[in-house]
Amino acid sequence: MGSRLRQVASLLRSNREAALGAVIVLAFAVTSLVVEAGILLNLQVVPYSPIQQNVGPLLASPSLAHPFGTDSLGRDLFSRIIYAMPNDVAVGYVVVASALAVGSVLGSFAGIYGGIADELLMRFTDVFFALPVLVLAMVIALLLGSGVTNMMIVLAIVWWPPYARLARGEALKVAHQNYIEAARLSGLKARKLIFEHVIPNISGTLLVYATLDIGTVILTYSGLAYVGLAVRYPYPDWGLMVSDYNAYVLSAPWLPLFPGLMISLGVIGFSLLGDGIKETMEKR
Amino acid sequence: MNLLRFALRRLLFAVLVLASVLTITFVLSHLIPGNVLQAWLGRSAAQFPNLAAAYAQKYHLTDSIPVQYFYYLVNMLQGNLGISPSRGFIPVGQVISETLPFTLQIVFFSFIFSLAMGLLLGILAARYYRSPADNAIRLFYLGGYSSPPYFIAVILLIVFSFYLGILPSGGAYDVSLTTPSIITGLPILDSLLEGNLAYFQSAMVHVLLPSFSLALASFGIITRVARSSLLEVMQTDYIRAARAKGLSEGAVFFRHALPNASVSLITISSLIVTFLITGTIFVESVFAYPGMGQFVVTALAGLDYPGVLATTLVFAVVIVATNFVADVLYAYVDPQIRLG
Amino acid sequence: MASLLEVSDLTVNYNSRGSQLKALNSVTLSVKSEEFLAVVGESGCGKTTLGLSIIGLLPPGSAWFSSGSIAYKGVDLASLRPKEMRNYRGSEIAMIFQEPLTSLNPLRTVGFQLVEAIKLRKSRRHKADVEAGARSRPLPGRPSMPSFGRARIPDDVAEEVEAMLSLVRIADAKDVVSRYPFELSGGMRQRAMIAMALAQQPALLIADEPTTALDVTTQAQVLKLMKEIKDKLGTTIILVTHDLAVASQVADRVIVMYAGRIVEDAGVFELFSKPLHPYTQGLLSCIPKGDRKGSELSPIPGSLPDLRFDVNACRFQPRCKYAMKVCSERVPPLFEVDEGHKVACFLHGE
Amino acid sequence: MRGTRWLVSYMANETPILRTVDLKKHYQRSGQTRFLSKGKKVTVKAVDGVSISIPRGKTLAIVGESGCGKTTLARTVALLTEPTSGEIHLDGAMIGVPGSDRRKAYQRMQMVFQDPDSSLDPRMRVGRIIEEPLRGLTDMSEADVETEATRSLVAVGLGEDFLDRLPRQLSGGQKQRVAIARAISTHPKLLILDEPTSALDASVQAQILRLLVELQDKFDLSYMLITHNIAVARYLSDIVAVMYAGNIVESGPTKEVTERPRHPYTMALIASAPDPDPWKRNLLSTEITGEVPSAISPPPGCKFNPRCPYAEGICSEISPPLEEVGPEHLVACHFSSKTVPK
Repeated sequence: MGSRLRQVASLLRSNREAALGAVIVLAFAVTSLVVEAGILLNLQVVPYSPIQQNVGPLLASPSLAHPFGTDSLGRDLFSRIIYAMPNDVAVGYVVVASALAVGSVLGSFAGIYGGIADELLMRFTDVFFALPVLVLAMVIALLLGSGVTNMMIVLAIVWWPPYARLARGEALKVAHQNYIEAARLSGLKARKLIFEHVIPNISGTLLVYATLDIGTVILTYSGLAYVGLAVRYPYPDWGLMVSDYNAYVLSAPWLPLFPGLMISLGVIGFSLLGDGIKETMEKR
Repeated sequence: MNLLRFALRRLLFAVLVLASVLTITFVLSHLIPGNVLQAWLGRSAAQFPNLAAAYAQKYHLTDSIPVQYFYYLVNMLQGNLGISPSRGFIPVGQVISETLPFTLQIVFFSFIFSLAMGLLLGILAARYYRSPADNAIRLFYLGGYSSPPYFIAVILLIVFSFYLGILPSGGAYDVSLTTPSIITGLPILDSLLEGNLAYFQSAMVHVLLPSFSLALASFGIITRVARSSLLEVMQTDYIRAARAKGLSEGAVFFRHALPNASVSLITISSLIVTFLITGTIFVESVFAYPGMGQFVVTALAGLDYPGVLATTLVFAVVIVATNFVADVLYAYVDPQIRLG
Repeated sequence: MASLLEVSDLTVNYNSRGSQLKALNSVTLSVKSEEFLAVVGESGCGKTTLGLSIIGLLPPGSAWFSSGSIAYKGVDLASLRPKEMRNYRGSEIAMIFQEPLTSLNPLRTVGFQLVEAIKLRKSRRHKADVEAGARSRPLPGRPSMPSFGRARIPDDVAEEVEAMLSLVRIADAKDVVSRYPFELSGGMRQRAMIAMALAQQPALLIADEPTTALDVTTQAQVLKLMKEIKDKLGTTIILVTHDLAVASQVADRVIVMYAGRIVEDAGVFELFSKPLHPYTQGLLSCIPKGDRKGSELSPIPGSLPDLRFDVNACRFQPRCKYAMKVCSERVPPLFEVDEGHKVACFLHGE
Repeated sequence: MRGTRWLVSYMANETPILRTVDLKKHYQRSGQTRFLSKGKKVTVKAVDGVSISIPRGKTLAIVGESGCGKTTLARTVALLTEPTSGEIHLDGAMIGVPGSDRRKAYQRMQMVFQDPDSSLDPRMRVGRIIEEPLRGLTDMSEADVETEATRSLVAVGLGEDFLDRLPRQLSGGQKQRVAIARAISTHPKLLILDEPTSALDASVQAQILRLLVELQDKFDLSYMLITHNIAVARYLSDIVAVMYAGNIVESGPTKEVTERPRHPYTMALIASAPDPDPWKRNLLSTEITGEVPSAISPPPGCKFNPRCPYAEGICSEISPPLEEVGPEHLVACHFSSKTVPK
């Protein structure tokens, strides 16, 4: 693992875009942790309570006191945006991690062993790709009910198939390598073969995809939030804020702009970082 | 004919996928908390006992699951998609036939914009690889596909509608105009066929912002794929061999590189359509465009299960149809599939 | 015979994974008209770079000429602008590559790709005629661009297409032109590639490992074909190969390369009867002849050097059993020991 | 009778290390692997009834061009793919049948692959790579595993300092040495060598060939060598079997077959192999046409008949059986009488 960390460090030094991405990703992660810790310890880490009304004038434009302005109920937009950050970040990481775990194991087994299991997985994912993920998530969300945790579950349910597809393809490439045959000749059992040779060798590609994909999860989650499936009032959420503040597009354009901007910023961070890693990997 | 056989096989596959989708929606409708009737009619089941009874009979809701499944399929295939509580208990099929044409209009125009913009910028970025132009294009598309479509819609709304005031802020046409009669079902096309130019102009102006929002959110994927597959193709042996013939760079690019790179663009195009059709959910609500996307949002808010399930089905049909077209196109372009 | 190509003191730098290396290091050679020259060496010796340098197809950005010249019929190709170089490519100098499958565009029929080359020659000739003030002939049609699908060969070039294909001994020309590369066997593909290379009647053909991807029986056919073409059309051929045995079969003269430099340059009979460079001798003794009892192999010890580190010494010296003190102090120049036999080794000069 | 006759009928008292009886490997391939591709399923007869036998301590070379089925034969013998029919006897015991212990078979038989780059897991250190079969196939203690691995590494001419290297830090020849070290770490009796030198440079190829000879003498190994290179087969093998389109068309003692080939294909193959001899220029005088037929739709009768200068009517009707034309020398040709060397 040490060598991997060193690789990442040298990448960040040589690729300015990737470094910028890493800074954004890190800043989001740290802020989220601080906010989460604040909630757990009952400390207020943001300037104002995100739900307290009339902390400033109504619909005030950005100022020193309220860097992102205030909304129609006089709530501080900056505090609301920071307070909402952990939702998006956590959903991104959790959903991608679960998809990565499920997809890489299923995909590797299917790719290496073929047969009926492979056929089933392929047909299942075929059908799956014909369904719009977001709409499917919405339908399942209707069943589970709204809430951030539920959205995590919903997205985790629909998110793994592309990972399984990718892992299968990569595993097939690995399967044609002679070291897999050599491992069979060494008496390795299926499970060991996959965990010792296949998954370590496809992990690079999958991790790059996952890094890029965290952004996509955040985008999709914000979509679910936008239609009101994620967070209950009065707690803030970026997607929900854009949707709620749409009404003030004319009178207070900063209201929908800032939360939207935060979503973009987060996604850009993961894209830059993922692209950077991908580029260095392909150079090899 | 190999291509024909291939197309038929893909068609059969498309039908099977749709059958699976139907099954999934059926299963989901049974997973909805409470009894099935409640699921289909929402909280209003108790309010309108007559309706509930008629509904239960039509869908055989008191029979065994396989029987229910059979009648569910029969009803769906006949276009009986249920009744929409969020739209005052009118049949969902009617809602969809009113809203789908508007959604398709947005999807069509945003696809054209997205493809044109994506291809053009992708080709430019590949030809001027690692130049300032390439970097600028990359920054542009990165911003585009990292932003939620509704956010882009809000920005466009602020700029073009409120700030510049050159495009309308919402709706699909000027309501004071006479609507065209139904020929193809698509208002823009119908008005053009009918010669109702006033309506045509108004509808075009209204469709611009929503479809452009979606195009901005999606063209990046095309640019990215076009750029990378062009760069990849330019590295191949056959490009080197074409250069060795003495072909000019332009001939190498347009005669050999571009056609080969377009193969991967076909696959990505069908993905774009999926993205666009789900994207309408967001931009239609921003622009109050009376399409299916907006209906989904109200249906979700009103716990209108039949509405949501039926729109899922319709979305799936559109996506499966696009995938089918893309598959056949792909096979047509790649001789190995066409003839193999 | 006049000299067609004079490469002198050519050095090509390569950028590979962040470090620079000299893929070619002051290479000097001359090729006579109608000569069949073989350039032999192991992987990384620079033989492919040499071929790509002559035709001006070094990968842009990662490889560049750092010194020297490539005089073709008196014109220095190394100093030409890309646009000027294009006039030589195909019409004067042609090249075929190792992998015939990947060197053919998979989406185009063989016919399309062959017609493309033939039409290119016609349009060039037309341009030359116009420039020379000749009464203008009718302009040849633009290369036809049948989108996708089996190409139909335009009538005005049909005869030529057939002639080219029969030249490379493809009997069923009508059938082959409408085929896609994936539908042909390896040998047919390489024949088609050769036909395309010869379509513009080049004076020089560079063949980069043209038979390495082929089976031995097919290799024999393709090598025979190349020899035939040289004899029939008088095309000068530079054959790049890793296989000394292949070189011995067809070449008039052989150049042996090691680590970016030429180590020996001699007529084929001279080289095989009297190899002078220890590396050439080593390579010859690496070829298994007969069984192990009768003729034990004597492999060259050690492995290929790392070109990223430039040294002022004979590159082969660490593996050489005759190594002397001077070998690690200076780079041996090419000594002409006999007429037409040059060797870069201090055993044979100074 | 075809299929039941072994290449070399051995002294009856010694069981050969490997024997196959009428081994077949056919596989189904469809033009497309996409959904519902019931259309054209074709049977590829990659190995179509091969009986071979390798005496202990000897080398059998299987020679042929790409697509002749030689690699499939090797993979079938190594139990990496299921045979369609036929028997494989390793060291007197039948393997590849239900009830036979794969682990035991692999203790006796290991394989070296063609491409050294893909033979070694890029993420594993050399030590771990060589130890893998020791851990998987034997019940040695951890300490013994390490000693054995080191011994094996030294035996292929690499020092202990290589144990901690990663494959990407090795040259092609060194990688192949590590692959050989892995194969011999458990003291197998038979090594299957699938084109062990064809991806290597000439100077390295010679080193590896020397190493293989050395190891064979030292450990009393038997080799099954798969190669397209007649010169390599001639150097390394005692017996040679020439494969064409899934069948063995000629076999016998290497010297006999390479010097007095009797099958027209063997003759063509040997004539096409370039000699490093500009005075002979054997290549330019050979008259071989056509290419190896597709394994999907081979011509009827003798599969070589469309390319054969001796072919007559019967050749496209009846597939010739392997017949003895000299001591231990078998040829499958209707007209082997015409090919007697003058």
